[in-house]
Amino acid sequence: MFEAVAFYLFAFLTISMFYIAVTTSQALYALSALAAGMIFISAFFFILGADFLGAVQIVVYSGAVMALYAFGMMFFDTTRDVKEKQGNKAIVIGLSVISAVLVVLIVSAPIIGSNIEAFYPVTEGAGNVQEVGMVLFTKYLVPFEVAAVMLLVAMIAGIVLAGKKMDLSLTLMNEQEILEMREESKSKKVLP
Amino acid sequence: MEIGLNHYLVLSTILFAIGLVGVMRRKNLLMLFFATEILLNSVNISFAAISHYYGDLTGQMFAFFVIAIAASEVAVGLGLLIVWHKKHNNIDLDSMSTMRG
Amino acid sequence: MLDHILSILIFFPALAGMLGFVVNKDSMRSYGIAVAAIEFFLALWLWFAFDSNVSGMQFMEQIALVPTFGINYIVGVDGISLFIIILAAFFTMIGIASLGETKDVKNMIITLLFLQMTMVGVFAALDAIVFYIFWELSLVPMLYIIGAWGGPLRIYASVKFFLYTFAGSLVMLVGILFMAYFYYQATGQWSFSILEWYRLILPESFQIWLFLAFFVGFAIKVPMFPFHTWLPYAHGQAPTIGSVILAAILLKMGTYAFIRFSLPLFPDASVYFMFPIAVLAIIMIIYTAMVAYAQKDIKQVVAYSSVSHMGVIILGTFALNVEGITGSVFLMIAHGVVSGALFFLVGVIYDRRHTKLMSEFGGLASVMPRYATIFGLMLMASVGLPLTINFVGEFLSLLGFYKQSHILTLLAGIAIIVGAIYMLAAYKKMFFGEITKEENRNLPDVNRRELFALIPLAIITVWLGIYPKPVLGTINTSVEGVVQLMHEKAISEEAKKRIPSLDILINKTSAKEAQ
Amino acid sequence: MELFLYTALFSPLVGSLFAALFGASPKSKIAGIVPSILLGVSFLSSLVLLILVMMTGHTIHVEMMTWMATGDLYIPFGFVVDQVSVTMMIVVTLVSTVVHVYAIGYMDHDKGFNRFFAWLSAFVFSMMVLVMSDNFAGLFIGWEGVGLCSWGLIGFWYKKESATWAANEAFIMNRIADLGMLIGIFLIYWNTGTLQYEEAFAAMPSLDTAVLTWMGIFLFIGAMGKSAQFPLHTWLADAMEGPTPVSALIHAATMVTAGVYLVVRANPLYDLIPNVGLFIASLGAFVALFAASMALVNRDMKRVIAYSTLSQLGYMFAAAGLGAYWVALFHLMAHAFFKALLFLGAGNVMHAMHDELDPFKMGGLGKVMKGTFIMMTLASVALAGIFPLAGFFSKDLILEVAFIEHHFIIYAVLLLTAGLTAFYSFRLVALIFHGEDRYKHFGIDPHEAYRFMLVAMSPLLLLAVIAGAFKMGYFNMVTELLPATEYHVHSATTYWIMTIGTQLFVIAAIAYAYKKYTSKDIKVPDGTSKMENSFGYKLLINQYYIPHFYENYIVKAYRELSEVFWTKVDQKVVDATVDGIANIFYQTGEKTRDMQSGNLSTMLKWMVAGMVVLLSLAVVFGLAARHSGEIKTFLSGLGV
Repeated sequence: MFEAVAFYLFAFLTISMFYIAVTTSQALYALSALAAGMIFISAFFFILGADFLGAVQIVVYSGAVMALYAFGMMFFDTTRDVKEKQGNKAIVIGLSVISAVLVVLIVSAPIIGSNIEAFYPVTEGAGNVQEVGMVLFTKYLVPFEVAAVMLLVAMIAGIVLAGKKMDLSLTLMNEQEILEMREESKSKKVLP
Repeated sequence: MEIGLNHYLVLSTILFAIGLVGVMRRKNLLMLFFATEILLNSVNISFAAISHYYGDLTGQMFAFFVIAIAASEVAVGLGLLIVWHKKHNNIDLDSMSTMRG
Repeated sequence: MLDHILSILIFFPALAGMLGFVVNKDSMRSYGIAVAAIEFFLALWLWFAFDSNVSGMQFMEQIALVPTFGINYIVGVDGISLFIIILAAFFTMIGIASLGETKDVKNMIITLLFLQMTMVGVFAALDAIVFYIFWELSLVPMLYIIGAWGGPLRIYASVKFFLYTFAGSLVMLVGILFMAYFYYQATGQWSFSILEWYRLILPESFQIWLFLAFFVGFAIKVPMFPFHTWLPYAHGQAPTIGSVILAAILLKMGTYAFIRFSLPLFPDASVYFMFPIAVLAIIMIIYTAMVAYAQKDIKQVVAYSSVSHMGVIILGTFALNVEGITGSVFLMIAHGVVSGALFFLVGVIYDRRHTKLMSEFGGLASVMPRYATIFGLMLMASVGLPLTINFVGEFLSLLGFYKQSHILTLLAGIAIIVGAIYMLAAYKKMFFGEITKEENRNLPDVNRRELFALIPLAIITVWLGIYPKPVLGTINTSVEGVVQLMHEKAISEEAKKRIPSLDILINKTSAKEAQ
Repeated sequence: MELFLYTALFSPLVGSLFAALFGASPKSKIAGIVPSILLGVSFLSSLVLLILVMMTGHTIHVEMMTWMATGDLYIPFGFVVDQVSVTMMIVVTLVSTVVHVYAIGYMDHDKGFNRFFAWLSAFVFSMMVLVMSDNFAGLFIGWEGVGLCSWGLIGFWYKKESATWAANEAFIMNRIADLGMLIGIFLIYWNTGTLQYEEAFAAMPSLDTAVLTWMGIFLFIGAMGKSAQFPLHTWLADAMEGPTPVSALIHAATMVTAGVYLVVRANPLYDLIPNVGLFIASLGAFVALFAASMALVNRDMKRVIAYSTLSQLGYMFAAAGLGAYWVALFHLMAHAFFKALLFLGAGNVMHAMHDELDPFKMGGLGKVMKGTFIMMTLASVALAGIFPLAGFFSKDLILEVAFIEHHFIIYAVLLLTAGLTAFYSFRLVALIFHGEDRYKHFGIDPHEAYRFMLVAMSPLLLLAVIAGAFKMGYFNMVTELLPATEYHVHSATTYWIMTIGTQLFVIAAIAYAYKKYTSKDIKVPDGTSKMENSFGYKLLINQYYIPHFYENYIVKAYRELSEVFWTKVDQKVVDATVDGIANIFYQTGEKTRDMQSGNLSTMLKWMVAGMVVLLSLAVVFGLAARHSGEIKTFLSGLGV
């Protein structure tokens, strides 16, 4: 009973948060809604007994990713409304609904129809974190390491990409210099 | 009322659809990234659910990797976004049409 | 050297062509002639060394390319391919030698030498993949020749030529792959060797589908009605040398491939499709002959006539008996010589007047008597007069098919009537009557360079018409092998009946049943 | 003996090649003289062979070399000199020698003198191949060869539109027939396994009658073309566009008789199928009358003689069809002599009249051209079949054959034709040589031909007169090969009544012709007289409207159909389909180009759309795989 109540509650919360995230025209609202949605999702993980995953979800998403977004947004002018030209809403929603229905069909059909054997069954008497650790560092060791390298690469890439001209400090420049730089960068806009 | 796998799958699908709507509807690149996160998360839910209902940890493993990928994607993507913004002073999708065939 | 003569024949022109890039522009012409002449004499040597009493392949070479999939570089000649190879070498030689004032002679000669590689390669290849590679490669130099040296519509014509034939050969490629797959299913080994494939007996339903796949590729190349429309454009726009090689050699690839692939691999399907193809061939003969009659451009007349004659070749091939197939192989050579010569002749007048419209000529017989004489000879050969090279082939082809169907042969025989109609009408328009145009009054007769190409062709036309034995005998030996093989492989009663047994001893290989 | 055979065969070829060497150079007498001499040599060799065959009764058979050999087919260049072929050889070489010598004079002023002799000798060579070959393929070589030379010679004056047109017409008409011949040859090969005469004929009696009938019909179609039998007859009259020696040699004496020769040669075949023989005879009789009727009114001297040739060919076929092969061959021989003579005489007249052909514009030439006058008159008498000239022995014999074989309709037709023949022959003679000198109105000053031309013609004259004397010798010779049926009317009374009656009938026709056409009232017809407006006259002068019909309903139809095939079918249907298919791809590319707007948002939408498609496919195939059994039963229920 508790499970059902929790499920429906968090389902409602997640859906509404995400709905706000994709519909609002305020970037900050979207960001906040997304962050909230992420945390609500972790609730499902807890319900499902994947405690470790839930923790990671909160840490990575709400902590790291959202922080990253927040920092990123500082580069942009987030105070103004996001103006978007809207195309045909019917197509957008129609396509989404159809694909959702199809996914449900596909995903539900064979799983119910056929018997899936557990490759890495949950070990009796061990906590979730332990189990995860065991599988992750035995069977999935190589992918794990690769993922680590990937994260490293991504980090460096992010720094390199975003960090150009980091040594320039607008606060240390006077107005004149800032204007010149703007002019310069405008004239450099050579992309066709 | 018992909550079964199908409930989670349906939820995941609804979230996925919302994500898709965002992907198609949003013209702001940042918002697009948000929508992508929603897509990834919806999948994560189903992974976790399947993992739970079948007593198999593979689903959770996958969810971990998805999170890892999402994180690196955000890092690189945001970097690119900043570069773009520096150059063009906007991050509007409609302004990017160099791939016109 | 004789052990590798085929590889030398294939790759020597290409290597020489590559060297040609560093040859000085002014000496390119003599360089080209020298290379082509060496190639031609090598080809003659091949003939000399060829044992005409052996029906199988000779001068075989084998180098493994992709052993896991059974793809090997295998080449070899038999009586069927031998003469086409010689003809290819011959035409390249006289083509380069008689090359008129052309822009960019150097590139033209290099292109021709590459083309020669692909032509010899197609006729010598005994591995389906190698065959396919050469087959496709041959399109490229021709595309270049038409596209770079052609007439005003050359881009359209060359693209049409390329895409059309290419589309057909892709279907053929699918057929080749399936054939290899069936071979794998039957024997557990991959092989693309045609000779290995010969030993495979396929069920009739498989044969029919594979036959169709190969047929599309070959029929477009031939070109058979209704796939023929690329040809008039290609001929109409191509420079003289392009038309000559196209008509003389490239079209033969299709008919040759019918004999090399379709007949021995799919004897039952060949019998199954014999009558539909014969009907197509007859439509091709009569219809294109009539279209040729309606043409105003002499080159188009020759182009359509060449399609019409290809119909007879197809008919002879699908006679499925020794007389017919021998006749059709001989007619391939004959058609090569005659239509090649006719295109040369058209080129002669085009060089002088820069028009190909027949209405621009008239009364040329008195201005250019030698030209008129050679044209007349080739005209008569084209019409199929006895004692010219074409007659032997046409006679045997029709004779062969008569065994299969009387009525269809009667219809196909209309070829000799309609052929005479358009050819004589064209000749009359060009050569007879009073001279109507002032420009024609002082046209110079054929010069020495042109005679260099035309005289040998005229001699061959008459020589092989009177004494075809040296060629016919060699072809006959190999064709007997093919027919015997077909008879032994045939499954259905109908096919056994249609394909005669020759009771000759060929090295019988135990045929393996497919599942 | 082979030496003589090869000499007879190849010396015309040598002559032709010799003349061809001078082909492009200006006229030189030597290009005419050498081929003539070589033909003389050929004639002498043939004569030696004739004597040999006659004396010893042996035939000479040589095989020069293989021509085609493949599968079971074996065709050599083989030549045979037997009683039949030697007769033909004599006729061919004799007439052509005469014509060659004559042509040296006739073509004297022509620019294409050398070319003419090259063609003419080539023709003789082809004709020799035709008659000497020992197999059907060799016959076909000659058959086509004479067709080619005939094309070259009819269109000899290639600047004349009508000449080249006639040449092409002749060639194409012959080709139509050659197709029949070719099919006949195929039939023979596939049924007897050989093309050699002897073996093929030996194998024939064991074959099915239906097959034999088809063989006979197809071979005869070939013969019909070459011998210009109805309905392929129109080319012969048009072929008169060629130089007159050509008409004499090719279109009277030799080539057109090749059809008769074929039927005679294939006598073992035609003996087995009397029905086809009867058809041949009936057609021959019909053509005899049909052609003679057209000759009655024609106003072109050479055409009249051409129709007369046609008519006589009809006689020959009538005889051959009734099984009297030797009679046909004999008439062929006699006809060759007097008809060639007639043509050469006509050539003299043409020269004298500056190529004027209308006999109504001549008249009274007998005074100026005595030699020609005598020759043509005698030739006409021979043609009419008056005793004791050649025509009497050969032509009346055919009438008797028809009578004895109880084909009275054929007999009656042939008898009527005999009268018509006499009438039109002498109409011509009367118009040309008698009556008023109408040519004076046209300012022409006629003159007799060169003397050597007349001398050259004299052997023909001699033979036209005395050929009948050889009848028994000839009979004894050829019946070693041909069926030796003697044709004698059983009762002497009937015989005499018939013979004398025929003679009287013919003489009456001659007299009528003379009476009608020597009168002083003869004027050049101008289309106003009553007769000229009568239906019958119009029908005849327009050759029963057959050329008209061919031109309008076959030639034009063919041309228009060709045009339609090209502009409509080939360009609008076949090629347009191909281009259409290419265009589908092209247009698809053009249209879908908009998809690649470069707008990421749009592309994302397309991505989702593609995903939907793929997902639906996954669903469909998933369902199909699960329910494959039921689908199969459903489909088989539909009959797929």
